[in-house]
Amino acid sequence: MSDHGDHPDYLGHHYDTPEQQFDSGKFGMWLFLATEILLFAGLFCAYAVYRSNHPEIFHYSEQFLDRKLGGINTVVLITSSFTMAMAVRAAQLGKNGATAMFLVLTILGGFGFMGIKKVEYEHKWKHGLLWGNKYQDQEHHDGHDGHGGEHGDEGAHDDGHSLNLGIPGVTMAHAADGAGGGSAGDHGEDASQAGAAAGDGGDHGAATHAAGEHSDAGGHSDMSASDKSAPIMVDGEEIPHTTHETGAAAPEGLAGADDKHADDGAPAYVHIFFGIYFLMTGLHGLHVIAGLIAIAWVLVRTLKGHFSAEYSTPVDLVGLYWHIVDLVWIYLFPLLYLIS
Amino acid sequence: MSSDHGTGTGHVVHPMVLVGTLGALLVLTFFTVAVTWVDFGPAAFHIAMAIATLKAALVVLFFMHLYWDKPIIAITFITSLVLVALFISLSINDTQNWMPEMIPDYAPRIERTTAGG
Amino acid sequence: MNLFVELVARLLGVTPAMASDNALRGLYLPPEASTSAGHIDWMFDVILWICIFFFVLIVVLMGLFIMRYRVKDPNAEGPRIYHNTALEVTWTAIPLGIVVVIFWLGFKGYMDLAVPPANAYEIQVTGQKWSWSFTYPTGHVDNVLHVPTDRPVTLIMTSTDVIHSMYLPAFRAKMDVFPGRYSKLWFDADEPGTYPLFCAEYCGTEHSSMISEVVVQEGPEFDEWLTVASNILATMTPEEGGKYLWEKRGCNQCHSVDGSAGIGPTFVNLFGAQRAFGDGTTTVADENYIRKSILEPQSQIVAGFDGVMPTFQGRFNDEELGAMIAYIKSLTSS
Amino acid sequence: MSSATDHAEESNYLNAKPGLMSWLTTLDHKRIGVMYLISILTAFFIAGMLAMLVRTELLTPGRTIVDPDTYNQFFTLHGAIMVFMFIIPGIPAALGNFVLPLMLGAKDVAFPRLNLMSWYLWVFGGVFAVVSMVTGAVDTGWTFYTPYSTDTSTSVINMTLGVFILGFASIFTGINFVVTIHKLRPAGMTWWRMPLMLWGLYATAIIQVLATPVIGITMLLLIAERTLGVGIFDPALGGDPLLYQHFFWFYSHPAVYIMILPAMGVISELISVHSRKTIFGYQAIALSSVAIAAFSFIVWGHHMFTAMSPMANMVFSALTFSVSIPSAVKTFNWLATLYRGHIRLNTPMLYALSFLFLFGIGGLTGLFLGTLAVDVHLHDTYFVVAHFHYVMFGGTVIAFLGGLHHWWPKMFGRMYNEGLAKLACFLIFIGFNITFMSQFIMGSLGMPRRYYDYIDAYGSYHVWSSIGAYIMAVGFFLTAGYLIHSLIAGKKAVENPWGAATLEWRTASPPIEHNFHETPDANYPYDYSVNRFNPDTGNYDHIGAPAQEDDDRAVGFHGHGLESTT
Repeated sequence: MSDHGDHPDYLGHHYDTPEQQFDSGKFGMWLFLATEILLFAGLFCAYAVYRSNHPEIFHYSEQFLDRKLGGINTVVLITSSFTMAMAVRAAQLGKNGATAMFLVLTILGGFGFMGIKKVEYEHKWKHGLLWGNKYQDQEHHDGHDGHGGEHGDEGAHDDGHSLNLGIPGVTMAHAADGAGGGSAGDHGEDASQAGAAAGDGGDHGAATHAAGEHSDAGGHSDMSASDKSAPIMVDGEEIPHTTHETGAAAPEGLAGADDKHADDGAPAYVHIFFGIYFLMTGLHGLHVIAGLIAIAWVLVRTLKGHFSAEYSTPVDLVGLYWHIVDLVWIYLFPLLYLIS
Repeated sequence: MSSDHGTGTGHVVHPMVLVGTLGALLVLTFFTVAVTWVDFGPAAFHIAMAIATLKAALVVLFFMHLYWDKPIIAITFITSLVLVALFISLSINDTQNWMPEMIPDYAPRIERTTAGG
Repeated sequence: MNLFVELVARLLGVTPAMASDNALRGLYLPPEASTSAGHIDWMFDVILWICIFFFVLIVVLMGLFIMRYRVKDPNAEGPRIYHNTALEVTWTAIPLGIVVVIFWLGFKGYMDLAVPPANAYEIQVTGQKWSWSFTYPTGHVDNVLHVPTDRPVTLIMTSTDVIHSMYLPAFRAKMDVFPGRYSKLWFDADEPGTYPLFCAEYCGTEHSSMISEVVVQEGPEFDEWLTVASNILATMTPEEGGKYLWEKRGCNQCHSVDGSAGIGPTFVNLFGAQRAFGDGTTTVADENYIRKSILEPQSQIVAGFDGVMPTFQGRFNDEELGAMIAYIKSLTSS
Repeated sequence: MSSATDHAEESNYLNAKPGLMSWLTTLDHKRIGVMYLISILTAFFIAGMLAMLVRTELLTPGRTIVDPDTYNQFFTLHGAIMVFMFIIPGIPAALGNFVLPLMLGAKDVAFPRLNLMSWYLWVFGGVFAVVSMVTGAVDTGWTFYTPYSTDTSTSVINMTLGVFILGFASIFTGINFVVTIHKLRPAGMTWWRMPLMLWGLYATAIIQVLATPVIGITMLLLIAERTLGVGIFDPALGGDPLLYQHFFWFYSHPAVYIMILPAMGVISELISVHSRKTIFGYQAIALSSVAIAAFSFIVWGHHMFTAMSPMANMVFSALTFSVSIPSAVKTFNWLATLYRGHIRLNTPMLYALSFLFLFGIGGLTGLFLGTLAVDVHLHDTYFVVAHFHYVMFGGTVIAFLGGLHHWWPKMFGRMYNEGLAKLACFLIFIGFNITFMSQFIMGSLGMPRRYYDYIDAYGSYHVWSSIGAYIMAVGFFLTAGYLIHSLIAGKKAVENPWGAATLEWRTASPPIEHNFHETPDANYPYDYSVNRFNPDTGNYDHIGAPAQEDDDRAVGFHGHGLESTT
């Protein structure tokens, strides 16, 4: 990355003191970590927007994620972060033996994390809990059924098409649940200033689903789930099901909404949750792998004796990278696994 | 300059500080999971985020020894968090207030005519 | 050679269509044909004059300094004026003040555009790849927008494929049209005439031909037009009705009636012909084949064409389908 | 002070190590700067030719030379190549890489290998972009808006992957510059004694580091959308196409400030040096650069006024006006610098003055587009096209040419033909104004953007615009001509032809490989009493820095600047 110990004397030709070189290396690494944080910010923003638009999807899909495995993964990553910090400390003191030992422990922690992730992915792959068109509806409710109750479905709706494996090229008519729709979708009031189209007040009124805004600096703004309409499919006739004070009847030219309930209580577009789930944990997994490669490279250099009490910058910088990867998982775990 | 022995390897953190941080992180992880057993209603999300932020702060301050580093590094980290907050809050602000007087629940029929790229 | 002549004619602003085209009566703004156009033009001019003032100030000062302070001695160094707080505060405060005023004007004007009046006359608009279709309250579907002058009009717009944007320069109105959402655009036309209507958001190959016209008519004249147009089919033979629909519903975008190749198969000699499909099956093109192709075009795609035809489900009633079938039948030279 | 000109035969960074391999594996910031210069000028040439094809097609309504699909590919590639391959790396990577360490009196940037890696990433990303030109070029516009970009069958994936890789090249340059400016400043050069070019590059680097990752994730999501069908931006799968626009513009508006800030840095240098007068309002200009960098992150919504909710439009319109103030302040400061100066109308100064003229128009027309009610009419019309060309071309490219002509003697040790250079500048200035002033009028008359065919009413404006484009092309070919000629047969350049007081002029032209024989001590960058014109050599010989307290007085507030070099 940015180390210059390329010639025997570890000091780069354009640096005056080792101090200056170390500070530059560290500052450069922190700037790179800022870009990593902003890279994941994109995914957190996608999570936040979709959770505020379709909160019922997140509540429904959360039951398919195994909290135990998520919890173990968090513990594993935190401990490997600890061993990495110990490795950095040992490297600073020049104790290469201890550094190597802690680096190996960190790598084991990393592999442990990826192993558990493989188990989780396999479980989802087998059950068809995937993204986009590969998502298969879950006929049965396995595990705790805590979320089913919320979706008492009143209002007439026909058996919309289930989101089956669309054959490419054939129009995939996707049932969609208008954020209002027949189900007691949770859509709070829309307090926007341009005249509130008061949705028919889902069961928990101004449910505030503050999105995954994980910065302590930016306060958590209260984002009520808006009942903005979501893309809708209907197969022909419109079913004026819920009366809205302001909503005019559906313009006949444009098909009205219907509320698809393929089976008991599953909201539409559940695949979006798994799309975001796989994007976030997938990108995080890639970063864990990149971290493991970097740690292995630093382990090799430690064993070759490149580092001493005077010079151990690469171990420090790889350590910083590993901690940021752990930091991102600290936020991923509650956001994906613990949506209550 | 942070107090180190000037050979350019940064501040050596006392091992007990690291062990203490590890312990705190594990306890907080337990809390994060514990929070979901009790029904706090809508506040649960805020609590989970607060605990996560606390854990993140512990990792950054002690494991990444930001506590002993130069202020410019802390400024970089905080700026990136502020930008993340700006990005999320302004995007959410738009998607939340989209055309409120629109006809709720009704949206046109969507069919993908072409098979995608 | 005539290209050169044409270019020179265009250069001097004298183009054949120019004389009759009233799209551009203003010097630098389209004609004002809606109540809000006047206000927006006024704001445009306010900002324009502010900009001209500052621009002339900068250019004149620059010119003066260049003329006045030319180099004479290569070693001479200008006086050490580092900063002048009073001057710097003024030229920060004044632009700030002006900018706040401009923002407020813009925001007030925008809010009137954003929120449509409750009693507006609603017309549905569907934008699809490269044609607009307007559905009037009577159910009549047309590809030209007719609007009355005596009442505000609200367009409830949606798209069936990609993002388009309804742009009416004469009304100073523009609103993006999204797949999967409704968006609203309202105006109160007050100047009868015919004005261009554009798609302003890039939407693919024929983005530049996804244009139409907005015809502003007096109230009664509009109502009379609508009643005639709504049951136009009654006054026509089915074949003429089919031809009328072929133009109005955008079929002409892709299906030719003179045998020439297009994005979709030509209608000439279609009826009764053997149709071979992409998946190898074949069928004879009879009445219900045509009906099925209009309502569910994706179910059978003729070999050699890709399935880009949108469905017209719910946009053709039975009488119109009959007219289409009759018209296509008439194109087969038995 | 031994002037470097008498070691005439001394080796410089150009001929120090012969052979192509020495260039391809160099860690010397000057060579990487020259390699970047050559590569971005190639990209500029390709994208320029595409612009000429676009303008030729628009000469007459309907088909002039190509069919609609090809035209759409022309303007898309013109936009994408210009933005991602020329104008974003442009001044920072080509001029900045060369000049920054020299201005700091340093031997190299903080991370030389990262610098070389940045160039290789630029080339690798460029290969992807060029390959996408061949394998069914992209026709989505440089913004790749979904759902069209997920539907079209053109090679969007190649281009977006190219942009993703070019993003990393930009991030690495940004990291390099931030750390170098923080950590490698010479003794005595506090933050308030740094040349304003470095302030411009510093503010640009901050944006490059903090904004580029978001275009990275946007491109990844778009590629995931097309390959895996994730459905985030696809309305048929419940996605939200508007979210893509938020993602894209969150990067792309700061990106337009990545383009203009280095140009402002160059103009601050040119105006002060070529009127031989200390810059007016040094702190105001420096802080304006950083203020623009900060505000640039909160205004992206003004690209989507017709697509957002009224609430968001109000917020973004208000914030957008906050960005116009620092730019106005800078323009007034440059103007005040000219006052009672000793103005030399050589080529760099001509470009600087035309920057003031063109950037003035570009900036002021931004007011129309920031105002909500007026933007509804002007959005996505040629008014917007003219506005951003006035700011990007009239601003950044003109400043780039000014900077190129200013540092050309230092980079290559040759002078160029002054007469031809002035003629080329005049041609480019006239051609540019004809091209885009007509587009302003056409835009306010309602001519929409990206139209292959247009109604006859706009005919004459298009012809004027195309003629202007041809004049500009002549100007550019002339520039390329005399610059290449100067490399071969140009007059040998002296060490400091312009009499500038910044450190890069205190080493040989072209500089020796490790920049300085001994690290020079930093003085106030606009204190021209440090050099004297030597009539027989035509050089401004350095005669030593003034006493310390004069130096402090020069900074204008008795020396309590940010002394510590944190």
